[in-house]
Amino acid sequence: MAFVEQLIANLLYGAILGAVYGLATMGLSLIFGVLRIVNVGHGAFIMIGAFTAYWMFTLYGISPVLSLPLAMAAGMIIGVAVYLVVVKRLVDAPELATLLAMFAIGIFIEEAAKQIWGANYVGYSWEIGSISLPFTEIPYTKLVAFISSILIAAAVYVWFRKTKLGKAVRAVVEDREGALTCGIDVNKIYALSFSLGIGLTVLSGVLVTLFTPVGINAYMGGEYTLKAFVIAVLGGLASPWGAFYAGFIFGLIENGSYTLLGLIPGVEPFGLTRFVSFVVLMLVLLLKPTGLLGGE
Amino acid sequence: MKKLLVFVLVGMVLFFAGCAQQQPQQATTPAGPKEETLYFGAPISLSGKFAEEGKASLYGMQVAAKWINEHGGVKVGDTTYKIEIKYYDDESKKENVQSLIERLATVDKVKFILAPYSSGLTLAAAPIAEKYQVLLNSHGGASDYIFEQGYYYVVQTLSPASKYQTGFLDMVKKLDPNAKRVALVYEDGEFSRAVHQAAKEYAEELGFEIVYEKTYPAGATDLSPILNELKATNPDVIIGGGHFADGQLLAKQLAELNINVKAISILVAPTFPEFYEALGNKAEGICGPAQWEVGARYTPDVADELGVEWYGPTQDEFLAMYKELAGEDAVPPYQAAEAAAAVLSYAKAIEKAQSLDPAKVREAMNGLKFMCLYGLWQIDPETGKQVGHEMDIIQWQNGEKKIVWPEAAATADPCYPMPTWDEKASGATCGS
Amino acid sequence: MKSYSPLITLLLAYLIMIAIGQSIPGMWQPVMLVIFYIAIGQALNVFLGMTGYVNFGYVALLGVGAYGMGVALGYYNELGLIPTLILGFILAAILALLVSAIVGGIALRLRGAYFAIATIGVNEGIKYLIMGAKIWGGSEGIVLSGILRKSFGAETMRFLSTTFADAGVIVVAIATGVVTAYILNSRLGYALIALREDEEAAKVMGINVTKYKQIAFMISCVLAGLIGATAWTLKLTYVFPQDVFAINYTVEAIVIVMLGGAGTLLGPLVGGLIYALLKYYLAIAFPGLQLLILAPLLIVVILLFPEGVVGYIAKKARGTRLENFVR
Amino acid sequence: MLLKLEGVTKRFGGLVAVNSVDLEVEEGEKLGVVGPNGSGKTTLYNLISGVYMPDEGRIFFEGKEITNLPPYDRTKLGIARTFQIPRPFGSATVRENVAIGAMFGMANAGVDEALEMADDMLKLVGIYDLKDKEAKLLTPLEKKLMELARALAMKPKLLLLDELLAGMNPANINEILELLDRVKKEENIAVIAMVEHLMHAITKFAERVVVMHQGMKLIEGPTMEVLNDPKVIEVYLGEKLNVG
Repeated sequence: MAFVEQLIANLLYGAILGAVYGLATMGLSLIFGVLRIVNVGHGAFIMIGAFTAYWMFTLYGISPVLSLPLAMAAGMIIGVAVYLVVVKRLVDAPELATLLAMFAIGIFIEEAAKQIWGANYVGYSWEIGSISLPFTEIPYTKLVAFISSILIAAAVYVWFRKTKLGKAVRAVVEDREGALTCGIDVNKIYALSFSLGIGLTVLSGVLVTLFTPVGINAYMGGEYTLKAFVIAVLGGLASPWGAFYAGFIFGLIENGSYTLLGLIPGVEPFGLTRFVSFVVLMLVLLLKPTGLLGGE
Repeated sequence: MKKLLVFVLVGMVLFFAGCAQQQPQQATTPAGPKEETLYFGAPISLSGKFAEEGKASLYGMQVAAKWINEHGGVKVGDTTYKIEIKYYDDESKKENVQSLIERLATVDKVKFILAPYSSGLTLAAAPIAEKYQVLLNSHGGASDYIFEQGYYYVVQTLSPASKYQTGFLDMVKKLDPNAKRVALVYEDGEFSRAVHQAAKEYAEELGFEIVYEKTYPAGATDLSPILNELKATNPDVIIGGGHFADGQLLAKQLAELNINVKAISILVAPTFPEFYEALGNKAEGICGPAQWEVGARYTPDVADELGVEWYGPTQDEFLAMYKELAGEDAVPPYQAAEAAAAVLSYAKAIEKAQSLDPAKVREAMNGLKFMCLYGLWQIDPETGKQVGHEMDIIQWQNGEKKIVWPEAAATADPCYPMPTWDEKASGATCGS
Repeated sequence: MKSYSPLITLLLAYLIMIAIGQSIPGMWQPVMLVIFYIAIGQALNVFLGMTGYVNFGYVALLGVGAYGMGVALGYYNELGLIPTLILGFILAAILALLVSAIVGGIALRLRGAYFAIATIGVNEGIKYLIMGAKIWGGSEGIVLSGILRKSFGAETMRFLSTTFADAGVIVVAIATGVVTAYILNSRLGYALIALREDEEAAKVMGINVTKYKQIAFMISCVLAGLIGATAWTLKLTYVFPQDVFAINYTVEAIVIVMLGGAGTLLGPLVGGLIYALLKYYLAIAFPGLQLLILAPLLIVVILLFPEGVVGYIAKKARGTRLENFVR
Repeated sequence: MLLKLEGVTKRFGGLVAVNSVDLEVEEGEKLGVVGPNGSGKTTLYNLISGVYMPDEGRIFFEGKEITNLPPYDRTKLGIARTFQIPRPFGSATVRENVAIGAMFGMANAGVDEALEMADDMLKLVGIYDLKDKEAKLLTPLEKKLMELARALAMKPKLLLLDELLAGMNPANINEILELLDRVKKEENIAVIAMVEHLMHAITKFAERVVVMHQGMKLIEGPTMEVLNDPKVIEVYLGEKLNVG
């Protein structure tokens, strides 16, 4: 039955895409959780990751998988730099001031990227074959993106649970005041979390290109910023884990609802999937204001 | 410390304001008998979503202006005018376009404006151009409806949206009368919708059967839901696309999902070299409509044969001059050629009118017909819509963009049916 | 002692701008650009500035306002010119009211950043509803100049899209300022200040915070709807969904409010002037580089004046004679 | 009967912060609530003012049930409070802070009227000179006085003072006590004052005292009697009570 087959195909793709979305949101949630900063420039950092993968592949033939640690490192360095130059001075400023600063940083990165790399839409072809299923084909690159997302999320999880630093960061997320009184060097944790958050975000840019290896451009991040925000709220905003799971759910909703919406005559089902995501967001907020997977 | 920062800040602001004031204020006061400078104004998208197209069109304009100046300028009476392009960045935003058009019309006293890129921005510019009664020549606003609003001062140099995909359908019909099943997959935006609505009507006229039609939202990063569905309808040809990113994605995912058809035509994206760079030989055989393409056979000789006047640089001259501006490896996309043609059409019309009065020049445009490297230029006197120019269909063959339609302009035979994705995966190209 | 004297400063500023626009050639559209930016800042300020809540879905309200006017002019123009325009303003206001009532009802239960990020979906949601369900022309939008020309004649159409639209934007902008001044001097304003500073304490002081937040939210949204109706639909003569639901306007409005000083009457005026003029002249002097230059400038301003320029000046002016005119 | 609590209980997770407390306050009464840190006093205040809703039990004000009424509606009925750690509306001026109390409290005044009332109240508590200062710039003591003015401006029937006197020197304390006395006589406000220590002040102020211990009401009765009760002394770990 075509309908069911298509639904399954869409859900499979949705799950893969969802994992990438999830990872692309973890950095946002981490930064918010620790520093209470809304990174409106989020997409610009994803774009840096995407270009990293592109240049490494085109110039040196380096597989995007190997670009992952590189992007993470580059992201963390950028993160520390942004923290020291701007964010550090604004930690105690009103929430809006930091929001505005992140916006300006995002614009700056985008415009600088445009000057350096041009306004072209570029892409790369990493051909490693695909799996043929009866109802669809799944390229291995997308599976690599899927598995890497899960592994990286798991690695971050382990880091948080098992290492001393990770525990300290978690303590700050869960109870800021408490962590302060426990003698944790909050400034250090802030710097670390910010750079880790940016690192994860840049890294997720590489994964994004594994899923969508074309359309890489200085302004490509905006789309991901919007999605990451919605996913972050679904996941409870301050929780990187919640964000990862919510990404999954978001991917499933976005792709899965297409098949159902296709049954309505006279509409554009693909466009409406975006509306459905919004309705789901509103419903979740109505029923559980702390997010689908939020604590409290 | 704080004071110093404030000081620096104020200083910067003043500096920028000062820079802004240093812009040449006078432009055209035709009095002397000798040489004067004539400014054509242009709001150009150098940042924002149309930055890529904007840059190419700016180079195109500058090349055309340079050629005109090197070839005697524009003569009105006994005055010779050198053309210069006065441009500002509109950031691809409608409010900026309106301000900049006014600035061009009043501060810079520009009478001839090259419209901004895209239909939306051209539409935003139109009321202001009309208010100041300056000409607005559209080289990037394709949508037909712009010219159905009754603006007198707005004319079009590029072919309208309704003509984009029709040539491809003609070609398929000629090559393979048995290919009947057409699938449409395109971006849900006003431009691509206009293109594909016209294409759909035209396809039905030609006797094609529309087996699938769906749109996807701008910015989509995964088209698999649509393409899984499309695959089941088993089409012969696919037409679709919208802009750059989604066009690349469409081709990429057609390949990934192993959807084989005899021919594909995608809007906008395939005309850029990055398309092939991004997709590799998966791009082989993919077609796309182009307003113009390197290798287009518009030459002074062709003009002679048709009995129309030739004006402007030949293609070789154009390519050489474009390289000087844009860099050694730069190959002009069609946005450059259509912008150049718009500049040439102004120059031609001004000479014909022997006046710098926009109303008289607009009058002169009605009867104007000439050929340049971009092709024929002729407008419908009533609406200002371009009727002379014809679209080309390009196809990627063996790593090169070839013109395959119309036959008269073709630089290669169409590669039809295109190789399957599996064939391409094992290295097949068109013409190998 | 109510104080409306800062309003004098505001009106004076508008007068000067209009005078500059009318007397210096080429300055009218830039002045309109500045006024547009001031207006979107001013309307956002009613909510963001006074409650401290960031409405990321702000542009959606400008968008539905634009649609309200667009639908009236595009589909109901046989009513005659004046009734159609009136209908347009009413539709713009009602649509904005409706959206803000629903969104506010759901999202205003959330605090601070949670609210901000929750509202970011609003804009996308409405855009894709219109496009996906093909409402009001779907992605093809509503193109008005031809319709207006046919219904009301070329002269009227030109008048509508230039003089009338500009006057409309100015009137809405000034009205937004007056509303702000009124709110600042009313019980509503005091309630908003209290809840911005400390929501829990405000509740105990007898302030029904949810109610007042919702009121401020709806006022801000309706004003935004009217700006959309005039500055976009009337002035540009078209409504495209991708155009009117462009998120950058939300961010620009936030930038303007923050630059000038949140919660102050004159903040959006100063913020709008700085932002729009900087951008305009940078675009002229350094085409293509203006955003690259603007971004670090913004960061410097934020670092210097985290409370905004007017916030900073108002603080310095406290106790001096200037005090009454800066707020 | 102005205020009546019946078996009011509030839990946080596994912790019972207030355990089945009954309490009655007469109109115009001056009641002291005493108890060591963590004894549930502040939670009790939060339950009365509506910051928390009780898990069990009922609360009545002037005979009307207010158990589940939100705090702002309770304020309108005539309940006002100060906070242990003052919570001024930081960026507003002192005068505006107090005016907000007058506007939204039981007084329900218009803006002009509220600003006038604010001036009166500021004069009453003696910080009129500070009226144009941003509230966040005040000293802790000034903030407390401002909070008192803000609460009084609400024209309440019941005033809850949370550690108002803590950190003040004896001269200040006497001034405040006199002030409260005067206000009480003029306006017939019932005042519940909560203290952790400062038993000296409570003897001067309260006619009746309730002692809280581990979320429960340990004892209640006339001030001197209660404070000399062995149980109370035990609660304070043998701490010598500074009584009279």
